[in-house]
Parts: sequence; C-alpha cells; structure tokens
Amino acid sequence: MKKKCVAMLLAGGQGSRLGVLTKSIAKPAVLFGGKYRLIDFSLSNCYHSNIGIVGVLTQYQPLELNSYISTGSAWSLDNVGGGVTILPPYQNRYGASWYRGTADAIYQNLYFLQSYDPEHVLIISGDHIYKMDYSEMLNNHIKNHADLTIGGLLVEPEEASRFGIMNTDGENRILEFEEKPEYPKGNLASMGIYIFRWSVLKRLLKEDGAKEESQHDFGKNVIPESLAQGLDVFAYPFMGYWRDVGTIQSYYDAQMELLLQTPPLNLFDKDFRIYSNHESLPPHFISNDATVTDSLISDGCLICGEVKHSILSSSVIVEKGAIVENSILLKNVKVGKNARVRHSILDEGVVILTDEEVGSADQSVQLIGKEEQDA
Amino acid sequence: MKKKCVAMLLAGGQGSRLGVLTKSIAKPAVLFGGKYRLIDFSLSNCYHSNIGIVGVLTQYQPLELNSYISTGSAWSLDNVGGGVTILPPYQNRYGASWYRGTADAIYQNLYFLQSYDPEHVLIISGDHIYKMDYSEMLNNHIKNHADLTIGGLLVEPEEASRFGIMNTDGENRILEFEEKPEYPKGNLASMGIYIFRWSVLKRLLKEDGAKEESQHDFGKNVIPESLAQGLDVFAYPFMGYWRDVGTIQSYYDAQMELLLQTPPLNLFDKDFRIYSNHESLPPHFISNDATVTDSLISDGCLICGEVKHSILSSSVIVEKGAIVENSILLKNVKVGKNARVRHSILDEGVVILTDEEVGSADQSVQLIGKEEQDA
Amino acid sequence: MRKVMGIIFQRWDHGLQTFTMNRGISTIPFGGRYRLIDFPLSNLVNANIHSIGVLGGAKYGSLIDHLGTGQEWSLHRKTQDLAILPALENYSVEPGLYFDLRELLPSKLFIENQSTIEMIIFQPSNQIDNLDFKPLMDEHFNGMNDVTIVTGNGRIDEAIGTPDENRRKWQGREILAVMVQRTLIMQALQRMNQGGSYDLLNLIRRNQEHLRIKTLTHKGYYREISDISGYYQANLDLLEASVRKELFRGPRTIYTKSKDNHPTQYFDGSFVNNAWIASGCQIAGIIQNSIVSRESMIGEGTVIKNSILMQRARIGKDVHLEHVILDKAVTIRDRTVLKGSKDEPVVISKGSVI
Amino acid sequence: MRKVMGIIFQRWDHGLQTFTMNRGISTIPFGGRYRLIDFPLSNLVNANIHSIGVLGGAKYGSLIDHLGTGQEWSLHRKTQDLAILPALENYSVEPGLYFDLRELLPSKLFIENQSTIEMIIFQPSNQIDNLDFKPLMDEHFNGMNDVTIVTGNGRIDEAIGTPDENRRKWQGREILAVMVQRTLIMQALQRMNQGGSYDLLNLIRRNQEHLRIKTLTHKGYYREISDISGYYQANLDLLEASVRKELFRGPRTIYTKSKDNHPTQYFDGSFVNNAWIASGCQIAGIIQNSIVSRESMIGEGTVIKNSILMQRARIGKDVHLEHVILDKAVTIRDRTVLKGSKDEPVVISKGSVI
Repeated sequence: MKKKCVAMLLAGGQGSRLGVLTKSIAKPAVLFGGKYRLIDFSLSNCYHSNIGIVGVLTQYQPLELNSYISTGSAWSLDNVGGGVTILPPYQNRYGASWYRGTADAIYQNLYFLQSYDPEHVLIISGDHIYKMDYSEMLNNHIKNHADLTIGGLLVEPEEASRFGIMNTDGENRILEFEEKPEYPKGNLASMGIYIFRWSVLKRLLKEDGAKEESQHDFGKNVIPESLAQGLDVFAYPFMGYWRDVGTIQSYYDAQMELLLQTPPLNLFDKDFRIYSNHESLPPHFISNDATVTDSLISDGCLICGEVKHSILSSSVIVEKGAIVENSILLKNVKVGKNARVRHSILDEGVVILTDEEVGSADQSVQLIGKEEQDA
Repeated sequence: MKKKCVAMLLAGGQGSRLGVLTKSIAKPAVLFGGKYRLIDFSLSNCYHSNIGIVGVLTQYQPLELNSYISTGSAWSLDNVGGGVTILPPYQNRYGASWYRGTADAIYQNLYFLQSYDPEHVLIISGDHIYKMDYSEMLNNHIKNHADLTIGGLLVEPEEASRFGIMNTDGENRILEFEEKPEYPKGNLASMGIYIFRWSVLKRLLKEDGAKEESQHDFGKNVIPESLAQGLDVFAYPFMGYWRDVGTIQSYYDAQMELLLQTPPLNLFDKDFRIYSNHESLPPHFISNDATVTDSLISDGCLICGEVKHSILSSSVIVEKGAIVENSILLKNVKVGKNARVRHSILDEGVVILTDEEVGSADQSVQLIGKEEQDA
Repeated sequence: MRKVMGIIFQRWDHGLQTFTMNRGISTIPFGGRYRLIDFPLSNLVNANIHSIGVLGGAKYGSLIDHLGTGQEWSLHRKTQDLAILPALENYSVEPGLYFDLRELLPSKLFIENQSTIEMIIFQPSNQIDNLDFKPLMDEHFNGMNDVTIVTGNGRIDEAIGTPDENRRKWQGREILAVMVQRTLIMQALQRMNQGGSYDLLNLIRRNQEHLRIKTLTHKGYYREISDISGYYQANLDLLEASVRKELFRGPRTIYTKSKDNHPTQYFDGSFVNNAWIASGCQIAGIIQNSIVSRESMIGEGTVIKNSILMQRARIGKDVHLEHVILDKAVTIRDRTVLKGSKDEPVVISKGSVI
Repeated sequence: MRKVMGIIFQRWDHGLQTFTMNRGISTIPFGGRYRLIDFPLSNLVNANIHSIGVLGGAKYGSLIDHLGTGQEWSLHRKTQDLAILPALENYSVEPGLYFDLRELLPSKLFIENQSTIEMIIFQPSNQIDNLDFKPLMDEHFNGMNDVTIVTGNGRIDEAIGTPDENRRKWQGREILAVMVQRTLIMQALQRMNQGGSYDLLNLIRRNQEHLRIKTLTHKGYYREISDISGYYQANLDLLEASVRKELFRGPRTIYTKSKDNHPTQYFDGSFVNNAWIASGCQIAGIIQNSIVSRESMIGEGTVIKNSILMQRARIGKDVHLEHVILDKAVTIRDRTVLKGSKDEPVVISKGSVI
C-alpha cells in the first residue's frame, strides 16, 4: 500500500556524554521532566503530524527502549497496517552486520521502506526536546518540489561550530552545508530532521553504501553529496522551542526551565500533548513533616522532608529531615533521614544514606549513579 | 518481582533446509496449516501453561517475526509487568556481539532473567509443532528436585541418530546424553525443551561463556557439562503429538495430516486452542464453476477452479479451469486459468500463469519460490 | 486535523425483532463475519475521522463486546477516539424519525467538550454501503454548507422500498447520511429544554429557508436493513461479484472484530457452489447460493440452498434447508427439512434447537 | 486453570445519589485516581481469576470508558476474560438485598457457556479493601464447601454501621464476598422462572440445612461505601500510613485506568501537608489533610482543609474550603468560602461552577 510519508526514527545512539545515565539504556530512553523519556517528544510529534508509520532504528542497549515503545499505542501510533515497527540490526542469508552510521541504518532497512513505497521519507532522531508539526515541513517540501528539506534552527553565532551549518539564499535553498565548521559563515543549524523524496533517498543510500571511504553518516556524507550532485535541497526554518540535551549541563538546564512560572515548554498544554508510556502508580503522599515548593513531583513519591526547586521522578522517597534542593531525582531514588542533596542529578535507584551530603551550590551539577556509589 | 518460571524462546534459527521459505523470514515465522506460523505452537503452549513472561530471542531476518509477535496479545501474553519481550542482539558500552549459539543467546540476556529472578527457567524453541502443557513438566522438575529436566520423546530407532539421545534409569534420571550418536543406545530423544533451576543455569552459562573452545550450544556443550558435573538431570517423557518440520518433506507431510478425517493434531479443539496473530480478511468465495473437496481454505480466497486435497493460505486465487491437487499454497498465490498444480508447495506471492503446469504426482514435493520464477 | 465528528445511531428495530431480543440493531451479524455497525463505522474511519460516538441503547452488551477499545478500527483509547454513548434511561427509539436528538442529551458534554469539531456526520447503524466521505466532506466545507444530505440514487431506492414511505427521504430519495455544522446541533440541544423539535430531519426542514442545504448522491451500492426480507436480500447480494468488489475489495476496508479461527475444512464428498464462507467451518455437505458464518458445521448428505447461516450453526446429517435464515448458535438435527420462500424466508432465532 | 468466575454487581445507590446522576455506583471516583470498582476487580485479578463479569446497569457509559478491554487489569479480550453484563431493561437495584439474581438473567448464557467453571465469587462494587482470595479459595475447595462467606471482623463493622442494619450481614458481621458452587447458581437461575427466590443471601439462608456453608473473616481494612459520610471517611483513611500500606504498597496491586499526566507542579508559596495528591495538578495554595485528584488547579492564597477533590477541580485564588467534597470538574471562583463539618461535608456536584 502506497503511503505519502513514512518516518524513520534513529534511536540507536549511546549518548556517551550523559555518563552513567546511558550505561544500561539508550539515550532516547533517558528520563526527562519527571516522567517522560526523550523519545516521547519525537513520537508525540509523529502523532500530532498525522504520520501513521514509524520505523524505529535501535542498536545500543535496546531492551528498555523496545519494551517502552512496544506497539506505539502510548502515542496512539498502533494503527492497523502501520504503526511503529522496531528495526534492530539483523542477520540475513548473506550475513549479519551492525549499523555503521545513521545513513547505513536506513540503508539496511530500505526493504522496510520499500514495502510502503512512500512518496517521501522523514528522518528524525529520538533525543531532542521539541514540539513540531512535521506536516507543515512536509507541505513546504512538496511546495518547493524539493529532493531534500532539512529542518533548521537559528543558533547563537558562538555555538554555530557545534552544528551542521546551512548557508541559504532568499528562498531557503541551501547553497552550502558545512558539518561543524571551525569558522561558520552563518548560524542556521541543521536539526538533524530530513525529508527526502523517497526515490532520491533510495539512490543516494545505494551509492553511499557502495563507497568504502564513507562514514555512512547523513551530516558528513549524504547531505554534502546531495549538494554536490546539484539536487534541490531546501532548509525549513523552525521557530519554536528546541533543546539538545546531549550533555549533563544541558540536560539539567532544560529540565530546570520546566519550573519557571511560565516555562518555555508547556507540558500542561492540552492541544499539543506529549504522551508517554507511563507506569500506573498511586498518587504521591506529602506527610505532616514535609515542605514542597517550586517543584515537580511524580506518582508514587513519599515526601517526609523538604523539597525545593527540584524534579522528582516516580516512587522517590525523601525521609524526615532530609533536604533536596535544585536537584533532579530519577525513579526509585531514596534520600535518607537528615541527608542533604544539592545541585545534583541522582540516577535511577540511587540511595543517599542518613545524614549523607551530596552536591553543593558552588560546584557544577553533580551526576551520581549507582555504580559510583558501589565503587 | 520474583517469579516462579520464566520462558526463553529461541527464535533465531534460519532453517536453511526449508529453502526459499526462509529466504526473507526466520524459520519460526514460516506459515503452517493455512494460517498459523510455526511459533504459534510454542507461544500458545506458554499461554495454556500459565507462563506469563516470555523472552523471545531473535537474530535471523527478525522483522516479520517481531511485528508478528508484537506485544504477545494474540496469545493473551501481554500482561502488565510481564508478557512477551523480544530480545535481539544488542550493543552495550563494551561492544556489540551476535548470538554465537543457543547457550550464548541466553547468556547475553542473563540480565533480563535476573530482573525477574525466577526459580526456574524454561527454554524452548519456536519451530516445532506440538501442544504441551509445560506446567506439568515443571511440576515434575520440582518434584524431582532436579537441576535440569529435558523433555524427551520416543522416536523410531532408525531415526535416533538425528537427535540428542538420553539414556535414563528407571526413575527418568539421565545417565548419559549423546548428541546425534552414530550408534544410539536408546531412542528417547531430546525435544530441545529444558527446564533449569535458575541458579544452576546462571552458573553453567557463565562457565560456558568463558570457554573459548565451546560452541555455546545447549545440546553440544551445556547438557554434557551438566552431566559431567554430576548435577541432577532428569528426562520428562512426552507422549503427545510432536513434529519437527525442518525439511521440505516433513513440512509437507505434517500439514497433509491435517486433512485426515481425524487428524492426529486437532486444531478445532476448543480446550487447547492454538492462537495466531491473524489478519482480518473477508470470508472466502467459491464460485459457480468451482469444486472444493478434502481441503483447508483460508479467509480472502477466491476459488473458481478445482481444489483437491490441498491447503490454501489467505487470499489465494484459483482461476477458472485451474486444478490444484495435493498442494500447499501460501499467502497471495495466484493460479491462472487452466493451470495445473500438483504435489507442490508454492511460496507467498507465487503466480502460476494461464495453462502452466507445475509438479507431478510421481516426483517428490516441489517447492516453488518467487525468486526461482523470476530467474 | 480532528475537525469532524461522526455519530452512529440506533434505529427502530420493529421489522427485525426476531434478531434484536438480546442485541441492538447495530450488532446484527451480517455477511459471514460482520455486524451492521461495521459499515457506517468503517466509512468514518476510512475518511480519517477520529472522533466517533456510537449510541449504545439499552441492549448494549454485544456492542461493547464487538467494539472493544476500537483497536480493530485503528481507533485509540488514549486519544479518546471512540465513545459508546448511553441513551436516556427507559428510552426507546421511535419509528418515523430520522434521528431523535433526545438520544444525545446524556452525551451533551461529549459534543460540547470537543470544541475544535466543526461538523458532525450522522449515520444510521443499519445500512450496508462503502461510502467515501472524503469528497463529500470537501464539498460540504468548500460549499460553506450548513447541512449536506447524502442520498442514495433513486433506482435502488424504489426497488427496495421501506415499511414507512415517509421517513428517511429527501427530495424523494433515501438518506444515507447527514452532515451538519456542530454549532447548529449545539443550538438544537440547548433549545430542546425549551420544547424545541427533536427530530433532526424535521428540524432541518423547518429551518430550510435560513440554512444553506445541499444534497449529494451516492452512486454506488447500498441497502437499508429494516426488515427480514431486506436483510435476506442484502446478504445474498454478496454473491454478486460487483457488490463484493465494491464493499470488500476496493481501497476502503470494512473493519470488524476478527476471530482467530482455523481455516475452513472441506471433507471428502462436500460440494460447494456460489457461496461466501467464513473461517472455522467444517463442511461435509452441499452448499449453494448461501452465506455461511464462522464456526459452522455442516453434516454429510445435508443440502443448504439460498440460505444465511449466522455463527456457530450446527447442522446434522441429511438436513435440507432452503430459503432459511439461522441466527447464531442454532442446532438442526439430522434429517430436518426447512423450506421458506424468497420473499418469506424461514427465520430461526438464536440458540434454537430444531 | 480457569475454574473460578468472579461477578461484581451494582448496589443500591440511594445514599450516594449526588454522585450517581450520570454514572453507576461502581465508577464513583475514589482516592485521587481510582474508581470504586477497581478494588473488587483487582481482588479477582490478583487471585488469578480470569473470567469476570461486571454488571453494567443502566448508566453504563463511564463503566465502559473505565474498563476498556481490561488491558490495565491484564485481562485479555482474545480469551474473553472480562464481560460487561447488561442488566434487564428498566430494572433498578432494590435496597435490602445482598445480590439480586434477576440481574444475571440476561447473562445466563455467559455463565452456562463456561462449563469448566466450578465456583463463582460474588462481590459488591462499592467496597474498599485489598482481599487475598487465594487462601480463601483454597479453604473453599479443600473444605468441599458449597458456600463460603467472607465477612469483615466485628470491630470495624460496628464502627461504621450501615443505613439498613439488616442487610449484608452474616452472623452479625458484614459480608465482603460470597463464594458459591456454580451448579447452585445454575439451579437458582433455572428455578427463577418458576417463581423461586432471587436474593442470593435469602436463598442461602433458606437452604442452609442442605448446604455446607463456612464463614471466613477478613482481618484487614475494609469500608463499605453506601453514603456520603462513609465515602468521605474512607477517602480520609488514605492519610493513614497503615491503610495506604495495606491497600497500595503490599504484594497485591490495585489496578486502574491510568492517565498519562504531567507530574504535579508545586509553585513558589505552595504549602502542602498530610495530603494525597495525584498527577497533573498545579498547586499554588495551601492544602492540609486532603485528597486531591488528577488535573486539579489550586490558586494562590487558597486554603483547602479536610476535603476531597475529584478530577479537574479548578479552584481560584483566596478560596477557603473545609470539609468539602467536589465531584469532577467543579470550578470554584476566587474568594469563595465553603465549610462543612466532619459529619456533614458539603458536596458539590459534577461540573458545577460556584
């Protein structure tokens, strides 16, 4: 059955700069804002964009991610004859191979795309925080008769060298694309969101797959090649909220913004909801001895101490006399009596003992994992 | 949460002796009896045995199999806090590796088992045709205080050298295990169904994983090692219907048995149903020009010719004047006008042209795939 | 994206009472594996309408069982795509009304809350067709219509007739669906407390001078199922290749709750001709010009002609059935003979043993 | 494996009518995110009982919406684990009966068909407890009982009382559940056409000489919810650590339809104490000794004490609520003051704007 647009979501990344947070789970499965996982944003965007078929490419520590995504029903993406399909690396009669890069991951699953034979293919990743209706970008792509359209975001000029930078003409046609340039000429950065005409993508990937010297990466190989071939490549400037949470500091900052009186990312918004495959847990309980202020508290928490300007994921316990400030506590963290936690991120299941102190207001954010504790 | 028994289903096999049938799908995904896939039998057995947690290990061409299994809801196995989990090979921070053998596949997923910390682990494969209540075998295993119990079947003595043969004492304790012996001493064959005490399995797999010379296979390495260590290893003799459909001939024969007036495997039985993740299709239609006798016909078929002693999967078309005899037609096969199909297996999507003749009563069963046709 | 709501309502079941002792009209089995509601519901789903209310009525058990969470129709529980709307207590559908808006009163909030909805499509639950609502909706919106009425084309209308010639007609044609701007429905529901009219069609007729009303004609196949003979004929229509093709082989699927049955088994000596046969049957006899539903068993020497068998028929040996309709789970003993006529088929009610 | 069936029935809702205008008693919200039926239903699921019938009654809309296909309770559609059983048309539950078997008549087939079932557990839908049926079932089967009656322990029974002292008692204690061999229920249903008795408890009393009847006592927490003050008190019980622990932190989960909400946000200046608070709330005010359900908003300067807020309360600024129960989606304007007493809390009905 022919489809207009099918999405491929790259969810294989390790995200090694997030340290212990990605020790046993892939980056798209990292918790955010108390109850979400990073991939919720891309999958919810697909739902709101009316994209009914999503292939999710996994490779690194996929167990938790796979069972989290399941059939996609949490994002209303479990349609008859479509929905979410998880695409791990696989073995066929010619052998077995891991995904060697973002482009190779799609290349190895061309047969999946072929089975839907879409007109266009949307390629996104599962580790950015944003709300975006991809169907507007698709309309733009179609209107321009583009072979490739790249989502772009204006970044601070001093940050531009961290991104792929697109230099465009007045009609958003991309004249030049530089991956992480030392001396950027502009500040329109690629968001890693691509819409390809399917026939073009198929050809480009086959060509790229045959090149031994290629790193099989969209930013480094396929995009520059498209421009070199003189294809019609356009940018689609995106004006909304967007955060890359690839480092501990950016992961911390993006979450703390949720505590503002009017957060730039409104997760209470009913019109563009971010869905998640949440656990079913009882309400949280705040005891007689507790104080909670300026915080996000999830289901199943038991708060008997003081919680200030912090985000608590589900089933966190804060015992009597304990103080938690400016911190992010992931699932099942336990803070013992009279302990003090400041300016820290505590990974799932971390236990802070009675009277223990972690973090301080002066240092940079401290990330504490279970392993560090055991060591 | 601690569980009594968790099942691990090995579904990574290629089944290369089934030729084109497993070109693009794994053996457990091969069609059987019109609408089933081989894995339906093991998964339905799990449901009837009240085993709520099943890890499915996939590796070879898993796409169709993964989406077929989905959440396990087709077998009522999608329980909160359990159900079916698909376990593909994966990458972690130490690297990536494919499953090197049946034992290695379980070894690489010990953390999955650890998360349930069961008392016992049932290991089964996804490519045999049988109905079995594993809970009876489990009770037996517990009653014997066994470290390992192996499902066993009496086979014809002349076939014994194709199997792992167990020589037992009067109480079913296994004294000796020989993998495919040239001169078998008995005829109690291993069905490849194992129940291990979890603590013992964990230790054996860790030891086996460390041995460089091991093929990491249960039959070749782990079972002999258990006996060598003097563990309590018992056989559980199974008396019911069981078929291995690893060759074209056995695949054909097992299905043709379904057409007997009283088939040895009754799939109309309501008390021990075999479930499948079936497609939703309209009824089949038998036209004025058709004759259908002694056959199984699936949903969505359109029969205008003659069908005798054959099994038709869904959406097969048999045009006017065509004759189909003693054959198995998989999904979406089309037999053109006045064509003749005898003693053949036609793979999914095969088209037989007008007036074409395939197969003959004298030859052995002929398997026809799309590729052979195109060539 | 979610601008249109669909509402499917129960109809007066007087002509079909043998079938509606324990079920609403919307869940009468049809065509071997479907229920009547599958057709209007699939019409909505195929037009990408993801906000659907189904009037449940008093005998709602089979409806709940059939619809489940709507999964089979790609309707999702999380985004609240499908709701079974309870009718007023002690309320029963009246004859002669196109759609009684009082039925919607307990669900006023359901309509009120979905403030982004612009237009509502009303369809009856007892109609067999495969309507393409997409172009109809385009015409409604592009024409800035207040009301768009979808009618059948005259010829079929005259051919089948209806028990009450005055109802469900517009400009002399039978009405298949009505599209109305949501604001008009909200107004009508508000005014009802003040004694306003409550039949949707009367309401439209009465206000036709103030409204922009257009009529569109569906050229394809349709049948209204309001009595036994209409039910019988609509089933037998499925033996026509053109009808099967339009309903089941076109681009728009008719979805239903599917059952995981074994393929149908034909034994030596069976002889089947011009028949539409669902899964899970075991057939040893002769079947001609008939519809056989799931899990039916037909014994040796038995002859079944021009008949409709609903699910789980158990037919013994040497039985002869002609022009017969069997409701679900009927058992017919060996050597029984039942013969009706084309115009008056014999009807055997659910669970009977004959 | 599937030897036991559970049936959950509606109760007379006279004392709770402010809550049951548009819903049955079984779907009254409780404890921030639950509905009453979650407790008996989870009790059955936790005992591995996978054949459950729930009486739907006339106001079944919220029940269908809440139960869906039963997924959240690990009940499966394919193996037909959960059925919503329609009551007789125009039938309403009478007071003073333990369980009126007439309600089961339309579902006779549901019980008849499941011939492998040996025993049926009957539970009311308006009871808060976390019963472990496994040992109770063992005692029933091992003792070869015909009937096993599960009662509360006396002390709590005397403490709460019931509007009608004569009903739902056995040997002076309140009845939490009754287990009856299926054959006895089948017989009773057969005889009902011949004018037999129809109250399950009367039936048992009348035949007690011929039956093997045992009584077992549940030592843990329970509350029957039959009037406003009982409802109020049972909610506030959740502020006790021991009750929370027994109901929600033990080995047996209470399942419910869960909602995918944002975590609750506390703003600067909020002050919350001894409170049970569900997800999706935005809290700027002061809350003490209260239960706050999902998606409630509490404005600055507002004080809420000893109150129960159901879902989607919208409370403005500088409001003062004490001993108040708000049904779903109530809006309270700025500076409103509402005060009830412990024995007579103020109750505001669904959707009100005050």
